[in-house]
Amino acid sequence: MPKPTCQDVSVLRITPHGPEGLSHGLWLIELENPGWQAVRPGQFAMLRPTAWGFEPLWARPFSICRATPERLAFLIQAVGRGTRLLTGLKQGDTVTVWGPLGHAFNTEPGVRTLMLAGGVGIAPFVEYSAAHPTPSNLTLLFGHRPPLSCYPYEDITRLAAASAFRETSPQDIPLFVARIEEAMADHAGGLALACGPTPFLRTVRNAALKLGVRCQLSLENRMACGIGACLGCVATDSEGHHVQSCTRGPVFWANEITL
Amino acid sequence: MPKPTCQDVSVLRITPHGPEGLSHGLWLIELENPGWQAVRPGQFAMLRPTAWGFEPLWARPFSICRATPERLAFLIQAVGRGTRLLTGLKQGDTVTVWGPLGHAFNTEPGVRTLMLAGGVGIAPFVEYSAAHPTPSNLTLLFGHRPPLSCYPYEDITRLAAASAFRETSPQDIPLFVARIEEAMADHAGGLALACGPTPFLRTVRNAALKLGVRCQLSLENRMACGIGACLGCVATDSEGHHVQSCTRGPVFWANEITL
Amino acid sequence: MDQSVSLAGLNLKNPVMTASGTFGYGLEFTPYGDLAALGGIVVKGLSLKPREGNPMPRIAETPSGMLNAIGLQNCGVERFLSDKLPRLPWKATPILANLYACDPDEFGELAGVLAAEEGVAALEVNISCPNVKEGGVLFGQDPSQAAKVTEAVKKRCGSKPVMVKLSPNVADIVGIARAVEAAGADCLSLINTLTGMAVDVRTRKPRLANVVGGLSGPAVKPVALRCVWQVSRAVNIPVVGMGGISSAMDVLEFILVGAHAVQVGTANFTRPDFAFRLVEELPQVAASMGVTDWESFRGSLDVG
Amino acid sequence: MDQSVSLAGLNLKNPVMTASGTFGYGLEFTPYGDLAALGGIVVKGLSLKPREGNPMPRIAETPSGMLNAIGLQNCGVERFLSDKLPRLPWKATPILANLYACDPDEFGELAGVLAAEEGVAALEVNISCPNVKEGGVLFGQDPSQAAKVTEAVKKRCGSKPVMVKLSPNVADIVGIARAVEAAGADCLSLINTLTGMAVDVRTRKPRLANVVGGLSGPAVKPVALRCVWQVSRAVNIPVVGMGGISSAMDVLEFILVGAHAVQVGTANFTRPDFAFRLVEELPQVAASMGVTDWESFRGSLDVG
Ligand SMILES: Cc1cc2nc3c(=O)[nH]c(=O)nc-3n(C[C@H](O)[C@H](O)[C@H](O)COP(=O)(O)OP(=O)(O)OC[C@H]3O[C@@H](n4cnc5c(N)ncnc54)[C@H](O)[C@@H]3O)c2cc1C
Ligand SMILES: Cc1cc2nc3c(=O)[nH]c(=O)nc-3n(C[C@H](O)[C@H](O)[C@H](O)COP(=O)(O)OP(=O)(O)OC[C@H]3O[C@@H](n4cnc5c(N)ncnc54)[C@H](O)[C@@H]3O)c2cc1C
Ligand SMILES: Cc1cc2nc3c(=O)[nH]c(=O)nc-3n(C[C@H](O)[C@H](O)[C@H](O)COP(=O)(O)O)c2cc1C
Ligand SMILES: Cc1cc2nc3c(=O)[nH]c(=O)nc-3n(C[C@H](O)[C@H](O)[C@H](O)COP(=O)(O)O)c2cc1C
Ligand code: FES
Ligand code: FES
Repeated sequence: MPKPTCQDVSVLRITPHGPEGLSHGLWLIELENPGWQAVRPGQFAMLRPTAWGFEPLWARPFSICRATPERLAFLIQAVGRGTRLLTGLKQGDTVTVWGPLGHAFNTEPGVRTLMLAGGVGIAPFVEYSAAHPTPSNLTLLFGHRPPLSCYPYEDITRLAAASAFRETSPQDIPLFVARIEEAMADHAGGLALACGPTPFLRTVRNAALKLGVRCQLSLENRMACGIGACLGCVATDSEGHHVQSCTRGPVFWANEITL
Repeated sequence: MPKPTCQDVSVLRITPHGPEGLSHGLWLIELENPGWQAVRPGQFAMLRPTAWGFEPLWARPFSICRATPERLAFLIQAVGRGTRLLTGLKQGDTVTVWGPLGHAFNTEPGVRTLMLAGGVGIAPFVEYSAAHPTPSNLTLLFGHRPPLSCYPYEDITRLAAASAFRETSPQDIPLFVARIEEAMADHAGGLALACGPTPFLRTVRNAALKLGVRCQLSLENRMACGIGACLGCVATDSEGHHVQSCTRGPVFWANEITL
Repeated sequence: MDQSVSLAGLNLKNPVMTASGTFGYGLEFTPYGDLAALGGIVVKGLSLKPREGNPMPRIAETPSGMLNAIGLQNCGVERFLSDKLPRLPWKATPILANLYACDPDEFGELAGVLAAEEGVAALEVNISCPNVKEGGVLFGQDPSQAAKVTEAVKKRCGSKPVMVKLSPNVADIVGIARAVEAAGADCLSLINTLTGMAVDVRTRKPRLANVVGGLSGPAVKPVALRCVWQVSRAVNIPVVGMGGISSAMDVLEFILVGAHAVQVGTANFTRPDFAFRLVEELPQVAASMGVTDWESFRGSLDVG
Repeated sequence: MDQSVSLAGLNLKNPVMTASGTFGYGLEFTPYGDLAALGGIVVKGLSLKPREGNPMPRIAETPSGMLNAIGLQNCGVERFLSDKLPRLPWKATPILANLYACDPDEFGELAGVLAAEEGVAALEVNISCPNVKEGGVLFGQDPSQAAKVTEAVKKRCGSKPVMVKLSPNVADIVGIARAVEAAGADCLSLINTLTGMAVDVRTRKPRLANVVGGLSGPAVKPVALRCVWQVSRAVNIPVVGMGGISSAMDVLEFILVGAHAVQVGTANFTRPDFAFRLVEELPQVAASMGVTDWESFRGSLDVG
């Protein structure tokens, strides 16, 4: 695995994702690629505008949505102070970025693979589908609240089978859970990969254990350093040990951690 | 005296002052006038970009350089963190501003009046000359280091007699002191007004006391509140009492304070 | 919802007071809002005789905070009573006098003078000022000294409630709080400033003439919340929380950990209408957080 | 100028070390710079047995700072010595072990194990951790307890220097410092974190599962500078300063008030190459401030 680096790079492009991205706070940020050669899908980077003095203090972690030799793209949802400041950046602004970090999703070319994404959790699957040698083995199930155009859904449907489920009210949740279980059942003997909010990951994990599907989850724990040093991001493994989700994850086998 | 107010207003225009303003960090910032009717020359305002979270914490005080019913203009020199952030504002940004604050310079229409300005200390004399009923009684002596075009010097020469002294090395200081004393001697029986850095004010004060010229000084003490509440800005009056320079000044009679 | 709070016999329109030393004598703020809209006003620390305070410089900005070493400059109790108090809306909103003295007897004497005034609603006893040589924070670091000062004030305060203001510069703030409660305090306020320092490498001098000063502002909020939480669980008298409050959400945080009311300090310097705006915003922010009454919300922190 | 510093028998290339708990076991940072370029590396607090630490959440951002309640999660001294230390460049730069234990005897035992290792240059004794139930900060708040721990460690440390790390959560840090000096400490480091708290009004829960945690980062720098200034004037052993250092100028501030060396903590989280960049920038910034040697600059604060 090539070494991660920490560098200051420029914002090449920053736009709301799709016509309704602005009102739903979903942005695509493209940065100069600081020379990262081998980004593996599911890995993430820590981003911190260089102009932030020390307030806020921490960088924020984001999945690498797309990596080309020239640029790194991130799909960012403005949910709090840090993401609001990040999505307010302008082209040409400088961002300190370190990565690529953490463990990636497994790529098993010959295996039918189900991608389960909740909201911005779709981000890593863009790179995953693009880098996969046999995308015909891939299926995406995407749960979302803002309109589909706010997400890079089409970047995936171009390559892989996909279906989307829009949640508009709490009553929709059991329906979505049923869809997840159905899709998982359909992938018995295959591989399931999930990225999204923790309640969603819990659902996926339960279904995977129940149905015996091999399954990886990408956790979204709060992080300060992103490199295993602060111990602020730990998950609990199946033996009750605390393991850093930044370095031992963010992608874990569903049966190896508790949620 | 009309009541001061505190309001959020827009930046109407922000530009370096003159062709060399950018490299010397001298800026003219024009804000919407929040309805201040009767600004008196020598008064100041506290400015704080509304987007500053609480870092930095304090607003910064600036002399009102020009006030029209539509706009307030400030001449700002970027010298530290706060002024660098302020001069980085863009048109349309919001600034919280309170004022007009403090005591103004005396305007004595029939009296020959000498304006002594050091550097950005020229700011209040722009409004002073413009508002003076008999500018023919006014004379400006201006000491500066950056080029003259970085300052609104011409706005004053249009109305009043003026001369400028550029300090390029420490050896120039005694020459400037001599010019100050000469000008003061020439205004015996008149009025002298000074605004600039503290060492400059000290020189002026000494000359005024020696020559017996009635003289007012505008102090530049560090301020947190600008309204007399924090007691962080005090000057020492001739009886040894601490008086707020924001409310009892910033303009003081030279013989009423120590420096 | 009803914003009012009753605090050791005082009726506050709302839980937001202004903190001593950050709101002058109140009058400085009249152009920027209606003083009578505030829950209460604590005026600048008063001493028996006028004090000139410390030499300059007295204030310095720090990351998300500030240091001050004003040294209790004040006009003295006499001039406060003759010149300032009559102009304050003391019939419409409680005016609290903040007391500073060099020994328990002097505290008692000062309390007697102030408590006798109709316009003074309550006394706040500052046993925690880090910026004066004599007494100051030392009273606030020793439980028995703190108790002595409290007793001296209680003896002379008539029917006026006595609020004692605690220092965070201690190993065990609960111990001090209990000592002061046992000595008869009606109410506690906390925190005063943390002792800190700033220096200028260029000049090799301290940024405050007094060398050390008191740290306040958002930077200290985590320490303040911890102190209020610890103390409010340990005593049976109400607690007024402060330290870094700079939004309506911050007010709710202090009430959530157990405060009856709060004081806003350093934030008043970020804009002079700060406290007035906060009072206006609070009902709506409280409602949006599902707060239906102060009583049930206060101290409802769920620690599992 | 010569950047090196001698500290209680250690030779540091430069005065910049990394602080315990903020630099992992050092190895996490190898991709981002040359560990051997640092003045020293203090590793995460070690205990005799591995510890899982506190439940999640363990960290929270605060204004210009952060709270942590990691609870001394660590791999235990054995695994540190077998897996981590051999991979660290201990011949090129001093590696300091940070010790945590529940009583003086256990501190002594741990000190014995660590001091026997060639790769451990010195011991830093953590008597000031606010995030564990047993012992922790309590040792650091009581002069006689602090002295006992120091003595226990000194008895077992062989020729290795012992640095004792002090808590700012006390009324009189000088008293603790003197007690620890008298008990034989070779050096002091300060400050550890201030006890603080953060809450979430929406969920009505603390932001840390442990409820309280330790405050660090630029917010606490004024408190740290004050402590270092007070302590370094009062003791005859060298002092290592820390608390909120986030620039080369901050390093100079700590040396100006009396520190021999410094540790960089929370700032390592703002970018993993932070400490390496700081070491690179320091000579030039020092020169621009007219510093010609550490010896004459140290403690040269002009307090008039
Ligand atoms: C490995 C990983 C990959 C991620 N990928 C993406 C992505 O591709 N796109 C995207 O929009 N978001 C992603 N997130 C979530 C993103 O990091 C958070 O939304 C962001 O940190 C929130 O910061 P804030 O200041 O806006 O929110 P606030 O809620 O104001 O932040 C408060 C604190 O909590 C932390 N925090 C809050 N929510 C989260 C969260 N869900 N995860 C981690 N830390 C949190 C922040 O660091 C901050 O310190 C990812 C998180 C992780 C761990
Ligand atoms: C009544 C008055 C009128 C002024 N008018 C003008 C003007 O028209 N144009 C202009 O460019 N400047 C003016 N100044 C000075 C201006 O306020 C300072 O240059 C500015 O506050 C520096 O802030 P900073 O953060 O950039 O500097 P820093 O040095 O980084 O600030 C550090 C701290 O010191 C304070 N400070 C530093 N220097 C001064 C100073 N000279 N005066 C007051 N506070 C200071 C700041 O508030 C800040 O908190 C005036 C000052 C006063 C008191
Ligand atoms: C400039 C200044 C002056 C102060 N003067 C006093 C005082 O006279 N008496 C007192 O009890 N507290 C005084 N304080 C402390 C405040 O009342 C308050 O306890 C402290 O600042 C913490 O609150 P904050 O962070 O909201 O400012 C002063 C604080 C500041 C910043
Ligand atoms: C996440 C975290 C973990 C820490 N763990 C330890 C520790 O194990 N032992 C210790 O002595 N100090 C520990 N500290 C305290 C730091 O070493 C340092 O004393 C403190 O953070 C102040 O410095 P700073 O403001 O530069 O971070 C920890 C601090 C943080 C932020
Ligand atoms: S984020 Fe610091 S250890 Fe994982
Ligand atoms: S600036 Fe606050 S009293 Fe003058």
